[in-house]
Amino acid sequence: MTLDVGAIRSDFPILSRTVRDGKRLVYLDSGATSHKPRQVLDAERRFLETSNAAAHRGAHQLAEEATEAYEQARAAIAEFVGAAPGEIVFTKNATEAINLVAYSFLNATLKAARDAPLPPGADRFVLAEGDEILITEMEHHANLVPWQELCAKTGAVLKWIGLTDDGRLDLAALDVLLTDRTRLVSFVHQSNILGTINPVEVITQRAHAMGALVLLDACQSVPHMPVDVRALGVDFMAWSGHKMLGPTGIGCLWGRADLLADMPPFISGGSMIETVTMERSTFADPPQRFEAGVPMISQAVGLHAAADYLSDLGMDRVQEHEHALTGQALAGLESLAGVRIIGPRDNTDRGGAVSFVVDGIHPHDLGQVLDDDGVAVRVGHHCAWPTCRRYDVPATTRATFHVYNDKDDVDALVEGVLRAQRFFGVI
Amino acid sequence: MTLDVGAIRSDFPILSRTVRDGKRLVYLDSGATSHKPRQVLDAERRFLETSNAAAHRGAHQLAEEATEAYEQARAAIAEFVGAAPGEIVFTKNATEAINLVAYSFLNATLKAARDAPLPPGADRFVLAEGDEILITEMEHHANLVPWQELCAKTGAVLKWIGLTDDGRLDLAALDVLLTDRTRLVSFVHQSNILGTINPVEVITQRAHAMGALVLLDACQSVPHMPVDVRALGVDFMAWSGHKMLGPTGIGCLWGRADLLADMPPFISGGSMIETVTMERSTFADPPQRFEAGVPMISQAVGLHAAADYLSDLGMDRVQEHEHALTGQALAGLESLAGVRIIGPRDNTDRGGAVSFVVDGIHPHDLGQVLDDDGVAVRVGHHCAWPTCRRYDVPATTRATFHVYNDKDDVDALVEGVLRAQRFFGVI
Amino acid sequence: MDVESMYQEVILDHYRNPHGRGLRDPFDAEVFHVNPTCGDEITLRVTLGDGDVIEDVSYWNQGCSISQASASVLFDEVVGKTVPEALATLDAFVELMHTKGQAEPDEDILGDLVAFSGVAKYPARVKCALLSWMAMRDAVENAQKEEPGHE
Amino acid sequence: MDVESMYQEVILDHYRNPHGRGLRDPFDAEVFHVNPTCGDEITLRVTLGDGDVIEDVSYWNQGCSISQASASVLFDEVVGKTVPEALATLDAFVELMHTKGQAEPDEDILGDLVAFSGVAKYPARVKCALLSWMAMRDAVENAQKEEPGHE
Ligand SMILES: Cc1ncc(COP(=O)(O)O)c(C=O)c1O
Ligand SMILES: Cc1ncc(COP(=O)(O)O)c(C=O)c1O
Repeated sequence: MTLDVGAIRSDFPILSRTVRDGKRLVYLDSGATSHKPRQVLDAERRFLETSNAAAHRGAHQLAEEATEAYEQARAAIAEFVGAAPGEIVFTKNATEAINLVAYSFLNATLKAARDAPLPPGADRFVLAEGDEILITEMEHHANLVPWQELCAKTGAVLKWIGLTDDGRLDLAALDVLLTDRTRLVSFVHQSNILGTINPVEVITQRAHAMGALVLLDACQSVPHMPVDVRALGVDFMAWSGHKMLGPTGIGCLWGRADLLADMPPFISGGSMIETVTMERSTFADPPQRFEAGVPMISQAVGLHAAADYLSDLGMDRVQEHEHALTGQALAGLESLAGVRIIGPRDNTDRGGAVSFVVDGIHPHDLGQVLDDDGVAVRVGHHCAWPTCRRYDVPATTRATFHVYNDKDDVDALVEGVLRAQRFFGVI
Repeated sequence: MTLDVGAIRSDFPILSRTVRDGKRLVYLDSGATSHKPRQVLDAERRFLETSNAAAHRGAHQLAEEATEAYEQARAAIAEFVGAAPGEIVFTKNATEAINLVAYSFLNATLKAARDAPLPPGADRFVLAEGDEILITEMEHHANLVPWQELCAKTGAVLKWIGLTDDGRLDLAALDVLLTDRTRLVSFVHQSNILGTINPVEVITQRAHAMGALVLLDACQSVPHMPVDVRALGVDFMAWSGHKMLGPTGIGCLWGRADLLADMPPFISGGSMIETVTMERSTFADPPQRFEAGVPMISQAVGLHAAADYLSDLGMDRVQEHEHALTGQALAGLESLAGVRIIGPRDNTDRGGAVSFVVDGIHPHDLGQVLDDDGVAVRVGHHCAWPTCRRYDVPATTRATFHVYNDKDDVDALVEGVLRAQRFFGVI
Repeated sequence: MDVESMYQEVILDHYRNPHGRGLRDPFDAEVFHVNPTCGDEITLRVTLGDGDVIEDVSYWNQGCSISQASASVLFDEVVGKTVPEALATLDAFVELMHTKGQAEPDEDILGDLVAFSGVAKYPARVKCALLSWMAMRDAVENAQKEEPGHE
Repeated sequence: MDVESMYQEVILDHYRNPHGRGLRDPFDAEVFHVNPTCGDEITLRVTLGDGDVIEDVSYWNQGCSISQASASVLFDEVVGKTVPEALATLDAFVELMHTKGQAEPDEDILGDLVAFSGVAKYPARVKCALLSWMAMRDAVENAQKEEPGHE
């Protein structure tokens, strides 16, 4: 059974608008952010028009309803990735989720040094000078800069797994890179620039064998394929709502319950406390401990609807659909002279982020001509600048897909590239 | 000219629902979160149905439109508080905004200790053991716990201004409390529990005279009265969108441009960088430096509409309106036997947060009976637990107002309290 | 009105005249529990006797009528019972609280706790009703840990 | 199509055959500027002569046709001018870029820069066009600071 893209498209009001003087919108930038179906917009609006109130902060009927809607959203998101509700922390985006883990290490380290109160098992997060964090050369800045910052503040050392010429992790080096000083291995599930899907289980097993924790950046996997945290075996997972047909302003951190329990707070304030005096405070259990302040309530409701929408389609069918589009895009682009794929050319263990460069045309100029055709792609370094450097390109042009894309969209991309080549006189 | 509350109420769809078996909804919990007018819901939806894309991340038409909408929102919010657009940082809520400043101190301190790169003037944020942070005893946990945490990690010392019996800051002690070790004075503009409006200019001048920076928690002032950051003279100001008729999931930090420029990053990741290599990164100028990851785009658009809505009403008229309701509530409640106001009884330099206790009825029980009448108030410590302790009450019942409240709402409150007194047999 | 079905006379009686209130010595374990959203708090002590019998529960608490009354009923229901019996009552009470007022409460197990079935309709108040019971469970666990003979 | 009005022949010519490209010695100040969203970058040097005349601008850059062409035009437009004249051209260019293609550009001041008026319609590209110009301003300021004689 394949997706009924026509029916799906009619759920997305924005797809019926035109761009650049009446051109059909060919949106191939879902890797940056996805569009939201009517079902998500309606759920959020319905909530705001009937049950809006501050969740976890009142005893009146609206507050009860808001709290219930918020917690039902948490339960639905948990189920979507095979987790328990109490293991899901809502953040503003995936970036905050990754920073939350990085700051848990920082705060545990600083508090331990001053004998400040910490949860019983917080030593798992206490870093010593020379401890190591291992990432990869295909990380989004969101899974690179927070670790650079952590290292700059603690004396920990950042290491990374390099890449092969065909866009895969160079796992041959893993034995050397993973040491008994490695405290955390953090890596991307599906690269947002190369499209590579990394072998999570293999890396996780080896990391665990060395006593390291594992954080998975699932920004580009959760929206596009079935993901089950227990099956993957990782310790933490971060992703965003806005790439999975949900609202902006909400992201998720999943963490194993015992680990979350051992982490000191990150952002502190209201509703993450247990008791407060002017002299000192104690903290609530997870997930509340990590959700200071009035949370993203209506956004959680919207995200719940997005998860339902995707579940109704079936994540395996979503994956199949995007796999087919990816194959079509790879073949179509490679059929053009002067076009080079950056990332795996082979449509196995890869998802639908198709990056490429065209001889003689800078990605910005290519993107401009495509945009003129109504084809919206992303150009630049895609927040993975070191990955561009690794492949010796200043930037790439990237097409990404979602459930509302169809064959015509891919055809429009390939034709647009050809037109740009003619326009700039490079063929 | 007074507000046309009837017309205003028709803009808020939720107000026409009923609660608890058909009771008219009397929503007196805007201090926790406000409702959102149709104009806000429509603006956000219109954006999502026409221009949704990742702001600051693309060159195609939707990305251009999204970026423009997002930056127009920033400009509108800046204008709403008399600031320059580049001085407004969007956060997920006020709590994050305050934490951002606290973590600037922490990160500057840690980086300075390790000679890591910092902006030129970052020493303004470097703390030494024994440096002092001064707050007050009427702070919301959001403006208390982050400073406790900062002190626990740096060896700085937290001090606070006490309260007088009538719910005001005890400024007599200020001369002793402000020392040449005071690095920051952080206090609330209008207390969310007492209603007190603090003398910002007085405290700020004295703080500045001692070389301390000033952060104002404006969560309960920006939504309810005209606020101009230049006139107030403070250095930072934090507030939330969801209390000013805007969406949840968005808050604001205003900071003086020169200060923001000197602050190291807090949350790090994409789109807050200048250059990134695996070895090290440099950072963008403010406000981008503090907005890592895909931001709260549609929420910013909604907040823009909320600011416009309030501006159209006129913030001085909003203040006048709420002042009148506050007077009515104070008089009505005090006319009942056994009711005691916690906070200023006098309707000057106070806003519309009216907290009270009723002899013989625990606030929870009172709230329950009020809720049964359709009157939604907040009960508990209102995230200002030390303030409750100061007044020797375990909790209070609190009514708060907004533009959609009218005299009937206040009458319903007073009648509800009377009914509760009868129900529990305390009068 | 609905609120009347919540504030049963039994509850108000226990609230006005709580049973067993006050902290007593000696005790095997003491715990402090708090409801962070509203500030209700309880300090609770248990004394275990032979055969895992709960000899005494003493407590000092502060809070609304529901949390106060529930502690008073707790005293009546668990003192003299064995730990497993007390925990069975707790389980039944937790279940009652999570049915949103739909279930038919079993008076044999619940005793005066059946009066709390109206509370189940108000999720925000469920924590008030359970506060002392969670404290009791915690205290009993601690007491058993500290005295290996009881395990 | 609209994009054709953006990619004027003048721009494509400068792009294909950039004027003055390459880093030359000696120089008074060197700066490195980057467009963080796309990675376009430029290293730019200025040499000032007597009377605040810009004697040379040399540069090495990487980026799209717009940023490359604009650097080439910069070389043509500012070398030989005084600093105030160059900055006046910069101001006029910035203004042109912020009119979203509505304004009537002044060819006397702008020279080949008029060809960029189509770029103003695309806000995301404006930074590309201005990259080298902002670098030039920065470099000139540094050069003047370092050589007090020029102030
Ligand atoms: C005075 C005050 N400060 C801070 C906050 C925290 O705001 P938020 O929960 O939106 O972060 C609130 C509201 O909850 C408040 O009333
Ligand atoms: C792989 C990856 N990691 C992290 C992020 C950051 O997500 P967000 O910007 O929503 O925080 C993204 C998307 O931008 C991504 O694609």
